[in-house]
Amino acid sequence: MNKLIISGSPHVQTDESVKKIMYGVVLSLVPAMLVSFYFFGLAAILITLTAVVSCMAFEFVIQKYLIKGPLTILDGSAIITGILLAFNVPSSLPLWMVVIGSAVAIGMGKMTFGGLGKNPFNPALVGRVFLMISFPVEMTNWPKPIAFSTQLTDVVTGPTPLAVMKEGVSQGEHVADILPEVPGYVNLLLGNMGGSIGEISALAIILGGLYMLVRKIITWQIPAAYLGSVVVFSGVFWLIDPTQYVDPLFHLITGGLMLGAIYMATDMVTSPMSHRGQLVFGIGCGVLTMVIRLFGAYPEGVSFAILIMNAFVPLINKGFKPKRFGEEVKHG
Amino acid sequence: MSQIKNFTKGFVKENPVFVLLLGLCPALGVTTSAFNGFGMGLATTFVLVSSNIVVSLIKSQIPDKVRIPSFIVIIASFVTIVQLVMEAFLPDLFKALGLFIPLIVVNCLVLGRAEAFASKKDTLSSVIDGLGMGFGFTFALTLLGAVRELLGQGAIFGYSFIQGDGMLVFVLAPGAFIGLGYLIALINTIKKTE
Amino acid sequence: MAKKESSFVNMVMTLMVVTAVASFTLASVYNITKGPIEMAREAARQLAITMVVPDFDELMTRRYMPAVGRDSLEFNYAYKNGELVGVAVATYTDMGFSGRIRAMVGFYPDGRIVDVVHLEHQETPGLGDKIEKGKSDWSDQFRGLDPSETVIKVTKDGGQVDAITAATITARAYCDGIRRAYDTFSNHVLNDGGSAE
Amino acid sequence: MKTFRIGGVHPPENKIAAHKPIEVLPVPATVTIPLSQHLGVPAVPVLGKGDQVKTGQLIARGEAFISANIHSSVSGKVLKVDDMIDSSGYRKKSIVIQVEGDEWVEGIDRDSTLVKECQLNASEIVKKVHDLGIVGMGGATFPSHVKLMVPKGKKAEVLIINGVECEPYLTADHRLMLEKGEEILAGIAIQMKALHVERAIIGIEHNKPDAIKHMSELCSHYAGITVVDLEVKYPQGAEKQLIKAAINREVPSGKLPIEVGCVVHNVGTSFAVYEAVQKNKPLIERVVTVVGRSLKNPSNFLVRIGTPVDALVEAAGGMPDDTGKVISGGPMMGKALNDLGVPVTKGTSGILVFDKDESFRKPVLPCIRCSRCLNVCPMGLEPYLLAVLAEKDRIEECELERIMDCMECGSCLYVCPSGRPLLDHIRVGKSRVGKMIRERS
Amino acid sequence: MNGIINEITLISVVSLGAVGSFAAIILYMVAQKFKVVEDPRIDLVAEKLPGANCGGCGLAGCRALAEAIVKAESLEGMTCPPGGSDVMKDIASLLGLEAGDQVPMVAVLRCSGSKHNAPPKVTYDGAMTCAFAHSLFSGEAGCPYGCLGCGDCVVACAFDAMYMDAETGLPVIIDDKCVACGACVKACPRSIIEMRKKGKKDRRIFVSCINKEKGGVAKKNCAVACIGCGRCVKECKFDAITLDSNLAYIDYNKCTLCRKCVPVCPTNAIHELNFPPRKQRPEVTEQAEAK
Repeated sequence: MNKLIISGSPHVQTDESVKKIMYGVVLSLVPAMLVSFYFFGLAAILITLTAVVSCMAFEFVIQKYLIKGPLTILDGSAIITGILLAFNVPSSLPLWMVVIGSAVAIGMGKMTFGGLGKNPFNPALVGRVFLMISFPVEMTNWPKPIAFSTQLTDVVTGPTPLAVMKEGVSQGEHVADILPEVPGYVNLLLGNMGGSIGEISALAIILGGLYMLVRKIITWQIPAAYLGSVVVFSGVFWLIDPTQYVDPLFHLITGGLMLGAIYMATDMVTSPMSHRGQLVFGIGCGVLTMVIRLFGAYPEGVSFAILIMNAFVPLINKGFKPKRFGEEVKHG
Repeated sequence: MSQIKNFTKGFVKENPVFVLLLGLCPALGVTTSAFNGFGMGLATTFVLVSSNIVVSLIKSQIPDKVRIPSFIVIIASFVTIVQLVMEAFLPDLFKALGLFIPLIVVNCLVLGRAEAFASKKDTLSSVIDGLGMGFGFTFALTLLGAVRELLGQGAIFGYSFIQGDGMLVFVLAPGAFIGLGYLIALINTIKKTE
Repeated sequence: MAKKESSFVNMVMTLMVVTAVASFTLASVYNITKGPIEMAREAARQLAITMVVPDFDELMTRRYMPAVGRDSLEFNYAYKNGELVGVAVATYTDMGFSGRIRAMVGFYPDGRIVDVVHLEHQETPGLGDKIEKGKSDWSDQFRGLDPSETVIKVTKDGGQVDAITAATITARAYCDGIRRAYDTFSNHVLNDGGSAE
Repeated sequence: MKTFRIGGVHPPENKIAAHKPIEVLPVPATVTIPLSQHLGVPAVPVLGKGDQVKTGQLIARGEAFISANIHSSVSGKVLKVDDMIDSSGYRKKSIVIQVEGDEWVEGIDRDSTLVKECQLNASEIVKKVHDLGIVGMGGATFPSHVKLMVPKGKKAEVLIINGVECEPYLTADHRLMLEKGEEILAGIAIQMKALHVERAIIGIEHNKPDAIKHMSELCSHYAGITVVDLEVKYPQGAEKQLIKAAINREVPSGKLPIEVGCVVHNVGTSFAVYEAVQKNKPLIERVVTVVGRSLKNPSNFLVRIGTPVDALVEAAGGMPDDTGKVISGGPMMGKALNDLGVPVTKGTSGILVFDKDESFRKPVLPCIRCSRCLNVCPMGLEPYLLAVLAEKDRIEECELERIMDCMECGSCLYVCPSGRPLLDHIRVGKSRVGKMIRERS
Repeated sequence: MNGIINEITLISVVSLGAVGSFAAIILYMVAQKFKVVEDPRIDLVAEKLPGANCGGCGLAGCRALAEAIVKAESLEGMTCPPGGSDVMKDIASLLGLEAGDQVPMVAVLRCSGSKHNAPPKVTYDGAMTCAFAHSLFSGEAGCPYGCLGCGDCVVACAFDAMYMDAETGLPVIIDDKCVACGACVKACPRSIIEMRKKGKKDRRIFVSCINKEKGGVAKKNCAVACIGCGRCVKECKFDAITLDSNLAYIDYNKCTLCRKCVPVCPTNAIHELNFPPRKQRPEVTEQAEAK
């Protein structure tokens, strides 16, 4: 007779797996990827491919020769890191810098801490910020989007809408005078603006986010708290002085906010566990982003905000526990 | 422990920066280039050896309770001497390291060795310990400086290898932490395989 | 090791002796190095001055307060055969990325810039340190500029000076320092008839 | 539709045997009756090897307060009173009886006519429940008489009857409600009398519409008994969750349901109480669902306590060739058996036969901190954290994180995409914390 | 004015000397006020201890043991298993106390239920921790006393003195590294590991089984189980072997390592370690079985 199998209860498990979750995220990134290919053409495809391949290669090499542990490069997490890293760089970035970014993202951001599930910081953002600090010139050189572009080099570059706005306001110009210099809101929503490869189209990212919400890969708490706090924060300043501060909608659909709120901040490994904690985390990200955007040296603050909040995650996990069943209700 | 061992321990086995994790403030602060690290290392070595000598000479005369203040005064004096002499005769080096020279006073490596070694051992051992530790410190700072200079500016000891800029992050403070972290990991690996 | 017991007398005595000996040594070293240090400082200043003014045989130093700023500027009038050939102004700015930047700006008597050389800064190596002559030829663009015609500001701020890539703040600060020197220079030299007397 | 608020999962229901009427399984050749088939102190045997027994005769007495009497489920000769393998493979004291005929003890009413009226007073009811060895039939096997005695200073307000059967596969309670609804209601009325409560609520999950309809119709003849239609969600059958779902009261941590004026009984228990009080019949048989994907004839059997499991599997069509796991109880909280010779006990609600491919757990991967375990935990705990703390033997922190609130429903392990054995570690932690608490007092 | 000694020297000597004296006075006052009386000997004793904080002494760590020793002013009942009697003698001479003789001990695995001897009947598919497996079931082989093979003891060992043998599924103790701290004994939910006297030349004889079931039952699950037949008890001339609930136990204090009991065991449950090979062993075993 067969040997019986013994294990503790429960004896059934969901068919959900790490792999399925990861590939679900990859699938949800497709719309944004297509938009980026449309506007940045071959360069975007090349950078995305380079990032994905080199992320997987570094993960393989480190797991095989340094950690000497089991190989998990096919679980999809390295692919996500690769895509998100590519999404966070301008399409004119030299490919060797993309490779360095991948090495840092996987090597420094993930494997140093022991691999999947143990990294405190979002690996793609670690790679991005490393590149940002290391190659500030190349990382702030934004090619203008051209439909069906096939050009690889010598494309026209220009500042991002956020940079235009920040520069203008710091010169004392009025917001109303600066707005005509940037693409209209419909274009901003569709992605027809300068910026990193994957962050340009808010619409495509929202589409992917909705897919992830339906598949229950992410919960609504972090994106909602993040975007909500950005709206409130920028809204307050906009109401106080509309000549110096642009309206919340502009902040929502420009820069990497959508990408950050929906893909970066919601990274399971580096976000808090409880719903309450996720709300706090989202609000923290939103406030920090706006503080950097309005008062900091950089026009964009999403990466830094999320990384800073990543560092607070253990604290948030300690301080914001889920609501316990039968929790003693304190009577005033 | 033989004196040779006493001398060599500072390089890898008990390297003050990589293993004992002492004197990290200058290790992180001044090592933007290999030369800076080297200069700072030598300055520290001088202070270390001198204070070790003096401390080991007068150790039996110092009451326990004023031990630390006395050591600090001795160390601070040597640091000031280094500073004055350097400014007078090596103005270029002083320009590069000036800000960090006074920090040698609070470099826990110097006080640490005075307290843990020189106040217990004879003068010869203390000198050798100071030299060993100092050279180990110099080695560590030079190595870290070289790594940061190489990655950050594409140069070593000022000799440029590549055109243009390197990875700027290694010139900045985060690069110091990253570089130090991975060097410590490397040293640990080496120590493990030995 | 037998530790010496701490009593009131030996504690006070020890610490007093140690501090006294230390301070004596220090004072002696100070006295020995005082001369060389001053010579080294003077040599550095001289070197900077010679770099930013034409050939001279006589130097006269005076200090003026700038219109904006808390500290006075050092004006070095350079004479050749009794005739003023240039003024080297040791200026400063606090707008730098990290700490004060000091620089020596040389002017022809008519107000054109001879050259600019940095004295002291703590800007980011690899970025802001391009203001140094040895690191980059960026500061060469100031040569021969007449601040009364050219706006000494980076292009981003509406001026005519090219900024340093990725170190706009440093470039902006350097321009600020040069403007401070020129403003004071025009007040005290150009308007007062171009003489130190 | 009502349900509890925090957490919960929706495992595939697989109620394969829902339409199979309850069949009476023939009496086996020998039965093994363990002396510890209830929560609490094992019963003490009152006879020895070679003694003759009749069906329904008391063979072991539960002497402690939390213990239960055990009666013979067959008539015949006691072969031995010895240590026999139990469902975990450890040896526990049991009575083995060789079956000879089926002669019942006098006084047991085996007629199936319904007796509604109950003449006994509360304490007489409790005594009867005690004497006839009734325990909770939902799986926890808590002695029922203890629950029917409200502690001093507390007052029961509502009797909640658990007809939820939230475990997948299991259909025993479902069939019982359909076929013995009248008797269950009579049993509920008796329990209400014993508890002095005016109100009883039968909670049934929405996936049993026929049972809800049937019970609702029957309820109309009883004052104070209502049926509540509950959303399908596991673990709704857990006491605290059921109370929350049915009447929206939360039992505080570490407290019993009586704290919020509730007593919870299973429908099976109600039926057993009816039979005990009205028919004088001790708890000697129960309904067991035998089910499995490859099983030829999944069924609901009425089984004598002590029947070996393989007899049930045989009756359900025999053991399929690719069997990987046999589980006593439901798939979420049941116990994997390592020997099929073990007997059915008072708490055996089902026997599941799993194929090999559904038997193995997923390979264990690193935790990706997806927080699914935390979201499904019905007690609002953090299973990932508890598992780590328990694994690292940080027992004090386990206690602070309220590990003792865990009821081992298995939702966390069910939902974990990395297949981490969270509950395994938490169980170790719980037992260590429990030991620490006991040593403290 | 420009000499090496001038008024600058004077001013600095006087002012710094005054500061020094002032500091010394304050230090003295503070020292008087906040005098902490900690026995300096605690530090000295703690320095002698190995510093592994293994807990083998039964206290929280090495420093706790040092405090306990100094406080008790006696070494009675205080042992440091990793350090052995050398360390305790060191401490004794330091404090001028008498050190009891500490017999070197070593951890011994008292189960031979390898995959070969006790073939698994079921497959365990849960968390790899003995603590849980023990609470779940009797073990893959069915022996409720035998090793579960999940390696809790290996995890507990702070000295790398244990590893799991993949072939047998049993842990292996490396005698040279074992310091007898007892962590594995505590970690094993079935108390299979025992601390035994290391023995002369590391030679040990012990019953490698703790199964208390009846002989037949035990034998059904494991070929090398002690069946409690009592032959070894009869064989032993030194009363070192006792039989209790179907299980023989060899008292290491009475055992003279004559190893006469080993061949008479019909199930080979008695193990001898580090003895020179025995020439006639196979025949003796056969005879024993033939009886």
